Amino acid sequence: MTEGITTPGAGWRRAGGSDVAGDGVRAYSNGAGRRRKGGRRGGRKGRGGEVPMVEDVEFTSYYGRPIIKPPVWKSPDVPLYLFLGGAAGSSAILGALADVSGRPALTRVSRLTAGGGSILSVVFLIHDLGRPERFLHMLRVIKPTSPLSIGSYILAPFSAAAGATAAVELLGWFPRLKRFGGAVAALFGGPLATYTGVLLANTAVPSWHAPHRELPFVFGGSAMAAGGGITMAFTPVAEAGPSRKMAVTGAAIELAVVHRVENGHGIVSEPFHEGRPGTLLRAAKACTAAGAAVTVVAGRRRAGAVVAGALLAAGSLLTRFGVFEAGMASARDPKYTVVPQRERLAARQNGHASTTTR
Amino acid sequence: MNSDCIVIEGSNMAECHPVAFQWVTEAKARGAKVVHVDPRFTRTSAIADLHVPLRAGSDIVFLGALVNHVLSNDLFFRDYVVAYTNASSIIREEFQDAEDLDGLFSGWDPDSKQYDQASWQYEVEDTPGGGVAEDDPAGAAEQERLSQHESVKDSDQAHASGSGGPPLHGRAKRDETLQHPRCVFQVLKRHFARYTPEMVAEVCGVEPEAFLKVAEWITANSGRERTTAFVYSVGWTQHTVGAQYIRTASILQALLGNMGRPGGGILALRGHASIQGSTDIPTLYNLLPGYLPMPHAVQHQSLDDYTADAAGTGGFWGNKRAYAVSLLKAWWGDAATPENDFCFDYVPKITGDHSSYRTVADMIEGKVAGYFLAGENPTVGHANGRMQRFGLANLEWLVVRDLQMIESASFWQTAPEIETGELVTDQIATEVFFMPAASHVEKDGTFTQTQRMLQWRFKAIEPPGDCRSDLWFYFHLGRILRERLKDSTDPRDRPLLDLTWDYPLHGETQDPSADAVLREINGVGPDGRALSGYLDLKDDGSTTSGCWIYSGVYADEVNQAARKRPGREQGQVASEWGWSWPYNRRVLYNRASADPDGKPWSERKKYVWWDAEAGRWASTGDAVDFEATKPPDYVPPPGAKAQAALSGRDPFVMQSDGKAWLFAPKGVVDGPLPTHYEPAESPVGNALYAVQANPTTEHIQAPYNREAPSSGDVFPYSVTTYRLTEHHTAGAMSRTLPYLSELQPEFFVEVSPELAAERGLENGGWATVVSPRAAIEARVLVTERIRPLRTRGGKVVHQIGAPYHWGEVGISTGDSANDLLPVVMDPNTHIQESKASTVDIRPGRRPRGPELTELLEEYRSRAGIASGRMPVGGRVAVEGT
Amino acid sequence: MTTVSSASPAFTGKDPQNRLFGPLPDVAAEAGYQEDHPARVGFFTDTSVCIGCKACEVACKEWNTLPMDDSYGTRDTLGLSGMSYDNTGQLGANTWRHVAFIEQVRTVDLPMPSVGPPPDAAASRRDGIVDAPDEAEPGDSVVTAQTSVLNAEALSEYDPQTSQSGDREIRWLMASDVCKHCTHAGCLDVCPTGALFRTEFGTVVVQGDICNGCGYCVPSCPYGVINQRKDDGRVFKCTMCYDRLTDGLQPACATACPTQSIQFGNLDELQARADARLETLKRQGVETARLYGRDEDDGVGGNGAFFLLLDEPEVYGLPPDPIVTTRDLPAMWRSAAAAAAMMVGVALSAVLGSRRR
Amino acid sequence: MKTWLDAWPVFRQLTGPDPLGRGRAARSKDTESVVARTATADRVVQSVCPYCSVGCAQRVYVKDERVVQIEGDPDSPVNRGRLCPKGSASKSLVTSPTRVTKVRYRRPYGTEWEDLDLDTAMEMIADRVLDARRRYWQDECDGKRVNRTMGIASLGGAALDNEENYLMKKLYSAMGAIQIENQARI
Repeated sequence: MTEGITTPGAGWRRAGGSDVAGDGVRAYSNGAGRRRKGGRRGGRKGRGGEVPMVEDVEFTSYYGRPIIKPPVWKSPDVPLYLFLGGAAGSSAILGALADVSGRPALTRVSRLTAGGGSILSVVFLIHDLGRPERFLHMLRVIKPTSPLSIGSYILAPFSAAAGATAAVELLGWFPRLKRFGGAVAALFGGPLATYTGVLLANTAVPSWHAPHRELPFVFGGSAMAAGGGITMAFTPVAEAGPSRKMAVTGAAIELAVVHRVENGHGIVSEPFHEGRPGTLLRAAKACTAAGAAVTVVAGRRRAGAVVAGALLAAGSLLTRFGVFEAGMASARDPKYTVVPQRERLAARQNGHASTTTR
Repeated sequence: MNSDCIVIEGSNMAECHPVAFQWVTEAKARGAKVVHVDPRFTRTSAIADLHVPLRAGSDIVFLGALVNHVLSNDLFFRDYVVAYTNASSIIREEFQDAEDLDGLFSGWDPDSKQYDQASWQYEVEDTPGGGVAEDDPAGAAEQERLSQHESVKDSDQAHASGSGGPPLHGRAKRDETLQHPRCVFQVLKRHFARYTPEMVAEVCGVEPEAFLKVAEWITANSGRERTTAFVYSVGWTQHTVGAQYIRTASILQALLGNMGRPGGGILALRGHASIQGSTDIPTLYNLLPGYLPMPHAVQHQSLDDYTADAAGTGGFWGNKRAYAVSLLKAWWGDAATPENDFCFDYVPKITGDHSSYRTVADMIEGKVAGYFLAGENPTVGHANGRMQRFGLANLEWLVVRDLQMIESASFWQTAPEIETGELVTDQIATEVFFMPAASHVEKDGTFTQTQRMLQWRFKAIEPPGDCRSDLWFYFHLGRILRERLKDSTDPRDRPLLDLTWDYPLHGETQDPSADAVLREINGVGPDGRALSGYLDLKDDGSTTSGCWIYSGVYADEVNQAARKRPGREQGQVASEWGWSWPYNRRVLYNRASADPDGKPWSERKKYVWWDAEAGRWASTGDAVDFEATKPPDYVPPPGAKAQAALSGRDPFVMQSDGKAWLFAPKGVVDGPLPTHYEPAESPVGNALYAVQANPTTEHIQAPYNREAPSSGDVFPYSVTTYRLTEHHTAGAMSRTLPYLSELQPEFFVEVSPELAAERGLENGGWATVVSPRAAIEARVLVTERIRPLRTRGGKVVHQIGAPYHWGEVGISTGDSANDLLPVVMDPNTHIQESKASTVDIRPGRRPRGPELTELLEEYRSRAGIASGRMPVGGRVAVEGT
Repeated sequence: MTTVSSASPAFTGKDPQNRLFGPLPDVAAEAGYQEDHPARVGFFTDTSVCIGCKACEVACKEWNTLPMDDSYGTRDTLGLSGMSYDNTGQLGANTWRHVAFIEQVRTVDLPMPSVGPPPDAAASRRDGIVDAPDEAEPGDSVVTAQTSVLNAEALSEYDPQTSQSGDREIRWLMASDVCKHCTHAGCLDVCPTGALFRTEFGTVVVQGDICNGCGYCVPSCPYGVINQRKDDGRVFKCTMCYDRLTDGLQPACATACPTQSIQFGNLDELQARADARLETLKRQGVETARLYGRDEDDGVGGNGAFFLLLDEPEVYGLPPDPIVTTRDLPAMWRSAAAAAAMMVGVALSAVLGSRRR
Repeated sequence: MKTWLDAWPVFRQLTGPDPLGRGRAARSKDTESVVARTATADRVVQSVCPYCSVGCAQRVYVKDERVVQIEGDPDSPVNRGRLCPKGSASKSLVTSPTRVTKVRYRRPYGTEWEDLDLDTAMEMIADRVLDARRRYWQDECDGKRVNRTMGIASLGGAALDNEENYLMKKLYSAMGAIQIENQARI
């Protein structure tokens, strides 16, 4: 007797609101064949505010509310941490190699960059904690499943070594220890620059998680562009050849991989183009490309090196901000959580029925 | 839980009684049908199988049509109806029905706006008495005459008749074939003949299909094998014809044979922890404990007057004198003697309606000096909060006892009328004492829950600071008064000085023993031991009992209400948890669960039965609501009195004829049969009769209580007020708590998308709701759970839902929906009509200050209503009733 | 160092014991509770019998002494959400149980006779009554909608939280959401301090004396459960009343729930109960019913707190196919290692490729 | 040294059965000593919910003369240990910081609340009762004996105990006050 109307979803539409017309059976995916508008009535923003209308999108949600929680990480603390850690990491590598290859000026600049960057990054990281006084709890356990735990065991020796190296570089003490410290810092420099990609990717934030293979390369490339750029700017041009090469290569890698991030992941690539993160990333690309170009064209001149270095550093910084903001945006809109998961489910149902969720 | 079908009407059980609703969900899981009849689709509707949206104030048509359906399709439970109801009784020839007089019954007096009920009586057998002995026929007749006195009727007869019907005299003529044209059955049939599914569609806005579905379900689930239950609460009582709503359901349930049987009955869900207790042991002007009426000056100048009506009547009310004397002995102890009429003269006498709203009108006129509010917040919780505030502002002194600061105590600071200038703080003379109260865990005592069960609470901790229990407050107030008067020779002070007022005191704060009070309520016998029940009460002054129906709660010197034997160790009835009056019976009138011969109607619905071998009644666990050894074939001998005058086949032991009353020959002041009248303020005309609204409705005409004309277009929408799960009544116990406030943080109204479109309302936005009494602002929740209803002539009625919890004080604040309501009252109960009145709604917030008054004046003048302007301070006289 | 090698799946991706992903028969043992740990416990939230009373929300807050909700909870921003009867909005640091309300409507559009009042019904009207003005216009949608009326046979007698109401069916979905206590919990995996840990009961709990508020767990939860309390800095979420469990009591929410929508117990028993309940509903024709979080083959290895839903998960604000982020962590580590190596390579070639001048 | 090391979860990770540090190894000091408030209560008192009329039984846990928890009593055949949101908020109700615990007094035409001693307040109320009782006394009304005062009215909430209602009605009747009403009317 109930036949005919209890087939899943037959005719249900979201009720309420004064705008109940034209509900959609608009299949974004070929799931159950029923999609309501999401976000018809978003949450009211404060007392007396009006009810914002989210534009029509073809998926279902709970009053347009996000499904996952957007990260509570603060801006600019965390993007700055990412930037500084990257620049410091790549500089440490450069510094050690410059030392070995006998480039004292570059060595000195790189060590100072690495040391200064690492100390500053630690400051920003601690500042971002809800309970900064408990920073040392980071070393309470060592968890391979936690990029931040592993990151802490990278950052701690790195910042100790790079900081100490920079300090003795400035004070001129213990020259032998310098080389050892520099080597230790160089050893952790690469992981420090790239683990942050894992840090972001290893979350449920759609636009961070989807490009999880690319993000370490983006951050690695960006780190080299920044480290190369900064050292190039402060090193006599004669010794700064490695900086220029690393910067240009890093910039090229950054631009190439960011392009893949921006285009290779369907709907979750969207936030990288749109809104504030889109603007930031466009600016980042412009800076990075310009910086690389100036490096090539005018990098051997003092002024050119300074301009190029600044541009590259700015590009790297903007990339971090852009990626950070894109992730935040993707977390705030349930569309980026629901749609890819729906597609995945649909694909699985079409593929092999045995794994359908019960 | 034993029901096969549950009709919830006039109640939002899942929201207001969620924990009790678990039993409904269990019945449903076992296959019972659940129907919810309500203007709104609520959380109850969501769980129900069928939600029937009906227009607020039209329930009698819906229920009456069910009665008609049952009668005209011969679906009633004939054996039950013939044996256990008054269907076969014959009514006097003079009786004229509302069908004959277009909405009025015979006996109407247009001047007093009251009925003379003489023509509604049974035609009596020629041999007077029949089997009931009349001790004092003349006295009874005199009482009969006086009972029709205007001021007596004003004073709330239905309640005064207590848990049974009012007394009747003589034995009615009966026609068990139900064919006699004047037998109740035929009268009923004629009366409800026009209550058809089509009429339901026109008046209630309910589709005939939905109606027929309900009819089919309740009839299919009634009879020998199955039972249907009805559940109601204030959705029925808070109407100008509230008592008649319940009467209609009772008629239906009696016809279907669902009374006194497991899974049957009519369940009244009451709103407060001990609101049942507050009527059993009433703080009500017209009642003494145990539903004994408050003596009326015209009727009751002596104890003999007072008990004359009961002297010759059957049923347990026949022992009224014993109950009354035991009460007087409990109160005045040794001072009460047979010689002084047991101090009957000490009891103050009433002379009419002294109910709450009437008293507030008196306050506004400056006729009342002092007012005690004990755990009540009338400026939010009662209809027409503005009237309440004017009342408080015209007192000499006010004592408020509560846990939190409430609007009714701080009205001189926070009343909306301060903002409009109608009240001025430093011109308000009222002296206010806020006396902090103890919470439920800070005192011993019993609550009586909705199914008449008393449960004892043990004191957990001492109350903080100056907080004290009400027991403490009233005991010590009494103590001080008695000390002050101890040298008085004024006879007026004797009632206070002779009062038994010595309870054991405990602890630092000298808290009186609630246990001792409960024992006094139970009563003691001549041997000084606690009585085991009201059958032991005597009218010679040898027994005491503070409330006869509670007698037995302290049987065997044990606090029976404090029994806490775990439910899982007991059967389904769980009769060893707490104590139910009377005599720990859990299902009232359960004799009706067996057929006249004492056999269960069916094995499936077995509950009590006559065990012939043992010579007594047996049951599945409950106490039998019948004399334990009275056999089914008992026939009362001539001269039998009280319960002995009822036969072994009369299950309704509180009624004087032992029958369920399909037709009320007495006691209901607005007619012997339920008749559809529109609410006092209605968006439509009465489709059934020329009489628009209940002719006996009580009004208070005054500037603060203007009423809107029906079917007007200035106030075109119907509004209904209600509660939410997340809050409690006037909010003192919920709006002050963060966890509850955040769940429903703001006052809102619920409207349909259609009305929202019509008036430009936005979900989440503001709206102003205007009635002739007040304009209030609320957030808007646009929802399809509220739907417009199409009534007669295609007229679409929009309904607005307004939860009434909010006021100016607390964590969550807002305007009070009750400010909208008129004070118009059911003449039987003096309960106001909260569930249906008319308003207008417009987008945006309301004006502030004097502009608000102007807006209301503008509305009133447009609607052709007299001015509602109040002088500063608010003292005005009532213009009429 | 067997322990180190057993920690390696995070890096290698070789995970024969399903330590990162996939079904895990004994979560407590995996977390180091070897012998005699209690059975894994959980919640089965049967939304089909939920009446939306929110007792769970309040009982939870009373027991755990949580502050008022921070999305709407401070006095100044206390306000109506406009989302049906839901004013707490979502799970968060201060709301560990959250009841969602979704109102849905459908018209019963089976062919059916027109059954309005018969045309001659007016004959029963009595004289002397002013007829209500006929406001209804022919095309009035309300009126036409109502005359189309319901087909009594179309009543879907068993559809929970659904009721025929006039000519429409209204469904008011109410569901109490809670932390899922995943078999593979993203929050727990990413916590760098060990503040989040798995208890002997198999539940996932934050240790307030450890958490330093790094916030990493917040975006790592695929359900958006855990959150940071702004004024405190630390994160909070449902503990399944860990303290009560140690005293042999049920969690506060399950204790209070009037209709047993929230059931607490050993997870395997709950799963069996849920399967039976689903079967009953399916047999009654409730085809929209489905279990959510019950399947141990899903992206988080199944939930310790799972649900019976009547619509798609996203309707309730739940992700349709959540996956623990840790599943992809080995790939990420490899990628990071490769990127780090790349950096060294680039730097090396940059140094070697630059002539010293 | 051993204990010091043992307190470092990394050491426990490396030596114990929880190499990933997700369970036993990560337990903190507070966790090891966790205990439920119900377990440490001094006494448990049986009570009844004060909100609606269903009469749900409650258990009140008391520690150091303060209520630390109120929850449903599983023994009750009425509610089987379950409570609604209001009943669940009972602890907040009795421990509310906004509860008024001192007598408050507003003098005629006053603009602020004032403090008042409890005993003084009782005496003042008694004064006013006796005064109003006398001034509004009626021996007769329309020639009929009524023996009452019309100057004192009362309105009781329906969360009053039966014993309280009983004393109220008894005292008011002895006083001669008749305008005694209750929420039950509403």
